[in-house]
Amino acid sequence: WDEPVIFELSTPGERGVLVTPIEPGVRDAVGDVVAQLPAGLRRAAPPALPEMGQQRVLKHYLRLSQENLGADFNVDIGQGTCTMKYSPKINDQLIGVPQLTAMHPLQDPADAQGVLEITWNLERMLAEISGMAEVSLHTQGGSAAIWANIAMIRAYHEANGEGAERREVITTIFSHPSNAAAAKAAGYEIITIHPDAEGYPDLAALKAALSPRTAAIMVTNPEDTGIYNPAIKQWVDAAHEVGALASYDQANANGILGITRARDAGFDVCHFNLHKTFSTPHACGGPGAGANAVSEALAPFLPGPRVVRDVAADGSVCFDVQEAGPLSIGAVAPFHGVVPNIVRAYSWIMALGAEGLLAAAEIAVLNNNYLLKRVLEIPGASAPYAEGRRRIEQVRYSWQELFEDTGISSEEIGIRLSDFGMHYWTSHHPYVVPQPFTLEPTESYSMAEIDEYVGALAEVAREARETPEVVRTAPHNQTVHHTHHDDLDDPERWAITWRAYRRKYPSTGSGRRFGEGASAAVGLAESAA
Amino acid sequence: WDEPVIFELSTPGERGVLVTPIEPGVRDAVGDVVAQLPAGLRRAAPPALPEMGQQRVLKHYLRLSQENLGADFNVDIGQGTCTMKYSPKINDQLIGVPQLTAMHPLQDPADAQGVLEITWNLERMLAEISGMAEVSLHTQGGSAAIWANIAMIRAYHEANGEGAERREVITTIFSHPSNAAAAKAAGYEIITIHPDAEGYPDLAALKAALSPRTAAIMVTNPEDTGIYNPAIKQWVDAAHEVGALASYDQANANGILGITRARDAGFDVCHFNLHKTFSTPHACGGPGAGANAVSEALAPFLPGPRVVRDVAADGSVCFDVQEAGPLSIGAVAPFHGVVPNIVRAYSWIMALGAEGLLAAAEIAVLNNNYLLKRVLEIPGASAPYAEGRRRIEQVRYSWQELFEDTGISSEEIGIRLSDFGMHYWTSHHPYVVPQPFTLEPTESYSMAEIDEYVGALAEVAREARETPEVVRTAPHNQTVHHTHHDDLDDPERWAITWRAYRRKYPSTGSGRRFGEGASAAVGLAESAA
Amino acid sequence: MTDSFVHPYIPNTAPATKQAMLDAVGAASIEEFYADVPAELRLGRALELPAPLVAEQDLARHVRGLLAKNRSTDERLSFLGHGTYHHYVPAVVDEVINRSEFLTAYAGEPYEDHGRFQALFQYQSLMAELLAMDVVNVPTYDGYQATATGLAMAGRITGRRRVLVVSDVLPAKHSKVLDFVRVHLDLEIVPTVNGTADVAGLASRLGDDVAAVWVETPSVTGAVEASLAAIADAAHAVGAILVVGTDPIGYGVLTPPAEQGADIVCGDIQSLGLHQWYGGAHGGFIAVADDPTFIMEMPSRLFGLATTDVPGEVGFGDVAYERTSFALREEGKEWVGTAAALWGIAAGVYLALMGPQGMRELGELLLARTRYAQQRLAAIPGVVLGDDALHLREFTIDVSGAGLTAAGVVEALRRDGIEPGVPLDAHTLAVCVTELTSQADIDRLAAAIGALAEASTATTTQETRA
Amino acid sequence: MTDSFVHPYIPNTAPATKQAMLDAVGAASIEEFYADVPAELRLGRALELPAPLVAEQDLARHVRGLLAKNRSTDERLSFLGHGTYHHYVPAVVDEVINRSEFLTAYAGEPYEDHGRFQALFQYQSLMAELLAMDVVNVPTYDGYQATATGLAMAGRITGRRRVLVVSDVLPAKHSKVLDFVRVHLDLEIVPTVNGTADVAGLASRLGDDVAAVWVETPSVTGAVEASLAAIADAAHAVGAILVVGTDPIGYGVLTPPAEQGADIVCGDIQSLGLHQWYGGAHGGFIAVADDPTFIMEMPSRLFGLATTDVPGEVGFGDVAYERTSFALREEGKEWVGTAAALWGIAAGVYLALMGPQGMRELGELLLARTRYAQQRLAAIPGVVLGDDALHLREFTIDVSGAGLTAAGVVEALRRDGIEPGVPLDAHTLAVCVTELTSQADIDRLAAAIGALAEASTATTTQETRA
Repeated sequence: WDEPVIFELSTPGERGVLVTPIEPGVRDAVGDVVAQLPAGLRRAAPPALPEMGQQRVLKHYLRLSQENLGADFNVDIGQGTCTMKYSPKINDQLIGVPQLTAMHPLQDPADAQGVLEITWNLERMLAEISGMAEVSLHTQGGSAAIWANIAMIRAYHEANGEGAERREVITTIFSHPSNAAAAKAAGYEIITIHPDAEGYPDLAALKAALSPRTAAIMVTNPEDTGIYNPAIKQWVDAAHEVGALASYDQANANGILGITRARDAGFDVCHFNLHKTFSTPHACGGPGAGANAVSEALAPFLPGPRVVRDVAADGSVCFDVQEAGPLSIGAVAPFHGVVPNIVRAYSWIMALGAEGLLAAAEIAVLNNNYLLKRVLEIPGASAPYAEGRRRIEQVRYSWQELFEDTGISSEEIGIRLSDFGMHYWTSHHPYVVPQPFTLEPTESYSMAEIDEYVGALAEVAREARETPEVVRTAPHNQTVHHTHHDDLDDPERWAITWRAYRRKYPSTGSGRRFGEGASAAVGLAESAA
Repeated sequence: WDEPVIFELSTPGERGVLVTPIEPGVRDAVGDVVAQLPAGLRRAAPPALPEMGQQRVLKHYLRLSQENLGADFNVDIGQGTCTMKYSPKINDQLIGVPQLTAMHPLQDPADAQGVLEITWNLERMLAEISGMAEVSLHTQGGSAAIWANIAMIRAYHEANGEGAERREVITTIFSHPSNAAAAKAAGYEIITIHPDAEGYPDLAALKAALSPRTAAIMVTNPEDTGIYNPAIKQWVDAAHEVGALASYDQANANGILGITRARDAGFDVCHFNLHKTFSTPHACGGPGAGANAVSEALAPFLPGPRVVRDVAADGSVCFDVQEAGPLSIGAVAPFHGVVPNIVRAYSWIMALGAEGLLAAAEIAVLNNNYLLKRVLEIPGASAPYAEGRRRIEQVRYSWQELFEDTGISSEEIGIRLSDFGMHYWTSHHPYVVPQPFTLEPTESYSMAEIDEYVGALAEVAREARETPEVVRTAPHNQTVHHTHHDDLDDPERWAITWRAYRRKYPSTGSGRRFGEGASAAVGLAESAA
Repeated sequence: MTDSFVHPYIPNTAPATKQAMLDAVGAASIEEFYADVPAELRLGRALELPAPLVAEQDLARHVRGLLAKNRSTDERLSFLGHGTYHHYVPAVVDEVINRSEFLTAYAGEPYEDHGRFQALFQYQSLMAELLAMDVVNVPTYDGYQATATGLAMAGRITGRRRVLVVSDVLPAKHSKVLDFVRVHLDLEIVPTVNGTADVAGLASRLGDDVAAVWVETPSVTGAVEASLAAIADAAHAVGAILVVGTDPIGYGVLTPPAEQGADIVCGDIQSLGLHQWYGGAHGGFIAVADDPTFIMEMPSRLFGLATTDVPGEVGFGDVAYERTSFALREEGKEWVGTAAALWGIAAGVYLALMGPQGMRELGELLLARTRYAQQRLAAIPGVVLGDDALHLREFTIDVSGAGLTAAGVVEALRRDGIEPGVPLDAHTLAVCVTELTSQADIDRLAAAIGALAEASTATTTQETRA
Repeated sequence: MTDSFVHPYIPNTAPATKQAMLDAVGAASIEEFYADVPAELRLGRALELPAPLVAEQDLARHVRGLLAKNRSTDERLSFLGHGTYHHYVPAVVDEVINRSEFLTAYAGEPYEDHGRFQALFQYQSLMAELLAMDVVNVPTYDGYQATATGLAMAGRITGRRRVLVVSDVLPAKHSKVLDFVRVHLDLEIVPTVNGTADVAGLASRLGDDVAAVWVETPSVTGAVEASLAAIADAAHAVGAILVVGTDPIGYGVLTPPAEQGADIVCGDIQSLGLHQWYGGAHGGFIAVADDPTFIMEMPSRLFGLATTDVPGEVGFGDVAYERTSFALREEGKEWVGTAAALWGIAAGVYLALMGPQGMRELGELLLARTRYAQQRLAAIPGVVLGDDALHLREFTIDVSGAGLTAAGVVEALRRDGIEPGVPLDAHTLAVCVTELTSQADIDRLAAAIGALAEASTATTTQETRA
């Protein structure tokens, strides 16, 4: 499809959906409420939203959807660290009912027993999976959960009178950048530890960095390299020795479910992403859902409100909502968190059980090591660090050798890969691993699919050597062509909304072809996805 | 996508969905029921269904869906006579609830008051729309409704003792072929009337054909040409004069809703397609739904069971199910018809009301006459018959002139049109109109969309003159290429199932490339829709 | 319509557009387009319909309010079958058939509608594996139609009129079949013995004027025909065609009719991934061998594989299109039209998800649950099973020995939220169990009927004493 | 896992595949891959979790059974707002966001994810029209976070610490904002007068150390701030930034804050096409002018238009990516991560369906219904409105004059299936009406509270007499 920007589809007078009329009885009672508005409060000109019939709105967005590559469509193992696993359709079907969509969070808890029970049960299941004492499901994403981690740590130190001294947070370069960023937002100085030569987290460097000024260490494990820190308990112990807390970014715990637990390594707080390890869909970038799990000592600092389970004298069980206590960091989000994803994650765990979670972890790791072997067979690809050792659930690879041979960058290879119906991402900046790409097959893809993906990767690598121009000028089979990034970094040229675009580019000549009559008719000729 | 046939995706041992286990208590009580089966009844080898994980099944069918051009995606005005109108999403949403999907038809009617009330209401609304006395919603498609029409006519004549003499049914060549075919299946001889020189149904020819042997006339009006028979009442009167009944194929009544009614022209029986005029989706070719509307005289012959409305002495209303009466043709289908579509059609009418139905008809006709004007501007296109006159809701056009100029057939143009994200169909055989194509814009498409469609049509016509090879070798932008029909008409070569294909083409060489390893990786390169 | 009427479903009700289009075609008003409709046929008034609910929220509230009056089998414990069955529908099935691309498509060419052709070809192929036959049609309306057509095909192939019906058939199905074929065929009933075919009785009525023998398995009572091979031999001996009406749900464990000699196998696919829909979601299949004699008598579309301009690529298309009424009008075989394609796609997705192992386990589960329910109900004093046949999913009980009527049991149990089954006659109740009927559900039914029987017996005893 | 464990979600649990992969990598068992996990950290036992429901039908029954314990606002008459609102969600919105392509996508490039980039750019653009501002972010988590970030931006831009809070703020939102900004900013409350800002009081506290003035409109009580222009002038006079937290639902008829001088406008999009979801579906927007000073302080992603290699074609991409924590870790602005993109797409579809006319009509309807509800409730003897401000959707009543408590009203009306509102203090009840609250619904509420008041007064009178 060559679908215009929606504003170009407007036709005056068309309607997409009608609003229920004001009842005569209401109108008689209140009069013309718009006319009664004070002049300053009455909008002068209507908002310039498009005017479109219902089917045209639908068609527009359905066509856009077909121009998007969902995880349900490709072998989505290229978004490493993101844990793109199968989000079961039954879970979407189960939540799409008025008993959930039409619930208001301040209804009588007696009318909300189902959703409260599910929330409470999921908290308990995640407590068992993490080994922690208490769990909160309030946050809407992994980074928000990281924020809650550091907010609780901050509150803990303040409650102990150490808030002023403990001003530093230590993390590692292969931990998710939000650990550094959220701690910074909470007012901390950040110390970043780089790995040793083998790619393992450097315990000596940590010990050198720790001090009474340390509020916490905040680390991922396995790190984005897929390397598990075998000295993780020593890390935690070292932090504890200086009075710091240890926070574990378990956004992606997919490789170690049922294998090892945060609390068993001594961590005080950790979080999971329900949209990674626990299968809720990534939704184009949210809503996800975070789960914060904490030790007994940190439990009073959890955000509120909390779901509690009451057992009456007669043994009957009922669930209730309790406001946050005095030590709580308070609200971190409206009400109880991303309820649709809470129910999805609960359903996913219930479909698998203990043996299923273990199977998910083990197969994810098997898939990853199988993929590692296959990728390393491609000339020009490498997996820096920990040579010859197994990885857990993902690997950060490098095209450095291919780049040196051909000048084709990892980013260019990724773009060309999209022409094969696959994709990958490189990694977070900075590119500590040169020309990086990060793959994580999870447990959801079959051996045949992994082979298919590696086949496409090998083909692009071959092209990079034999027909580099094909790679360099990619994409060739997408709805849109190579896009110029310089437009996006220049305040004079960027256009963040259609409104700004029309203002900055008043002539139709510059950079647009929309509205050229039959242009949309080229349709399928450029269709993708 | 280059998606294999599903059997090629099988991996031994994978499971798509699990079956609930037999309870130990049941197993203890009954033993091994499979082992207990008599040898002749115990299946020897399991069916060779594919073995696939759930996500792979899903991905396969989602990809296939993207290779299909739904009415929601294109300007679907090319399937003339099919009334491709917008099927509102709210109606799909309303029906997808257990209160409908999980209802069993033999439940206590007291537990089915909602669905019975909707059914009864829709019958009454269609009675008003047709002017008829009674309506049945049993049939699952338009042709099935035509069958019910002729079955009632047959029963009527038999009840009057005229079954043996009345052995002929008269139709017109521009009435839907199922009228001829169903009457033939009911045992009648078919007489087909061709139009006069102007394309209008030939009343003189009808009168010549009518006789005491005539059981019924079965006609469409407006016909597939979009021409309304102004003498329709004379046709009906002439039929009645010889004791025949008049059956009106109103599968597509879209242009005359609220304008004129079947009973007002004297018809004894008519049918609507809920999936045409009343907006239920076409579902790749069903389920649709038919509505049979009849006069008082034919009401006893309607199929059963019937939904009846009882008013109690206290004024309370309740709906009940009543078995077919003695004159009824009996069951034509299980239970009460295509319930999801009954509720959809009811919702559609309720969203529009009398004024909305009239608007649908009027705009459909406006759109059609606008389209007619625009198409006739394309060199090589014509609209045979009734020159200079307005049409109702569709037109059968001809590329005869273009064909004479270029040798490019209507079928070839239609195939090339698919490369533009549009399509059309030619018409039913025989091609009375040479090089036909049939367009029906309905009320659902905007002026801009109609212009877009005509633009694509004009572009292909231009190609036919300037670059005919491009048209002749189309499609160029589909997931599949020009397909060879001779394979499909030769019993030695045809393969109607994968099972038959494997038997007839045991070597993988002939006509297949599936299973070539990375072939599926070409993916987007050939993606369409 | 009035000029102020603008509706989301009808974009060109926007007044400016409407006027622009009228101007473009040189019409003063829409009225002009209706010049051919005689004045005396014009309605001349508004249709009398309920006031519309043009705001979607009002429509939604109205329809939801009506549907809220229903009490579904999620809220009632249902043992109802009798043609429509309560099987589990995996979520992926609904996801696929609710895809807008499939739901709203109709009749495109094999190019832009490649997905539809492939999905339906796969449906044919998956059913073919389950049925062990090489040819399956794109679905017709339902099992009634499929069987009617199957018998009509037999009549056309043999040129004979007599059809011997050797099983107990669902009455509504019999009604449909009879009305459909009666011009061409005569149905003769050969009464069953102990639930299944009377093979000896059949033999005595067979002759070279018999077009077909019609077996239903499972029958209306759920009885599985055990003598199919013998029936096939007898039919074939006189040149008759064996038409088997069936529900494919059991063929993960049961021998498919084709392997026992059936020539035409037909039935309904509702059990394979379709919800109950108040009986409103049926599709019919007709399966035959890869034999032109049979295939050329099929009215439905048949999608087949074909080569394309690209060597090695597989395309799809209509097999032997010239059979159809689309091509030949009344000279085609019966007719073809919009029927049940989407339900066919659903059944295909269902079979792909279930796989061989799933269909096997399901078949076993149904046999086990059926047997268990038979045992539990037959253990109630005065309640006896209707016959000794092997049953799949459905079976009958006779409650007369407990002093009960079938209607009475239904009426009483409905008060407890149980639909115990379908009365077939005064004392016979047809009970249905599926994978959604748990052991506990069956126990609950048995307890409820047991209590009724006990109460009835007590009353009777008391009356006898009095 | 055991070898017999095969699960539909995990294809390579198929034993033969698992073995083939182990062989390919030369591992004796999966255990090898965990060599780096020290033995003392190994769990060494199965997790203690409930027995799984591996058959989808069993899972579905279980979860549906739990959810059936809920009684939704379809079954209860709800006047609850207070942060989560009950608006009508058109079916097309759900259709679009439930498309598998959108639901399951994540973070592809602007090529293969062109649709996502365009849909979110359009969301930004549609919101921009409604808000009359040139820049809107890809949604952050919710209105709480949006406002917290908006204030933090003001702090970073001005380098000052003081924030003057001149409206009544939802307590939970205040809690979140406070904890988020307290390291960098000090919140000072300027008490409201008669429901809205005390402009004079604000003026007396403004100074050149003020980073921002924070207005909420509508406030927690639903009061629309009438003095926004004056507040803007006062703030700007001292170099402070005006941050307005708002719900965009009313801007079809109400003047958007930007046109009254607001610098940063932020809030929640739940009202625009998202169901209530028990409070679990929120998204936050932050809108600013096209000014790098503001834009470079935004943490969220911003999608913009860009040219491509094809002249005339428009592509999409990240604007000023180097702001973000993805690029700069702790040197980025706050952080960016998975937030609420799909809800943004939903809000975009909603606004496209509503159009200017729909948003206008909706705004008018909400004003009218709010006013009507105020009239009806204030007509009850002893019940008075909380203030005289203009209200949109929410307002408060004081029930003390009728001898009632807010909690008492809630408790009593819940027994009739009515949720009358949210108690803000002992005697104040916040009542919310939307387009889904009909006149009849409001009348029902008024009658119920009226009856309570009457009973209470009667009791009091009686007690007084006694």
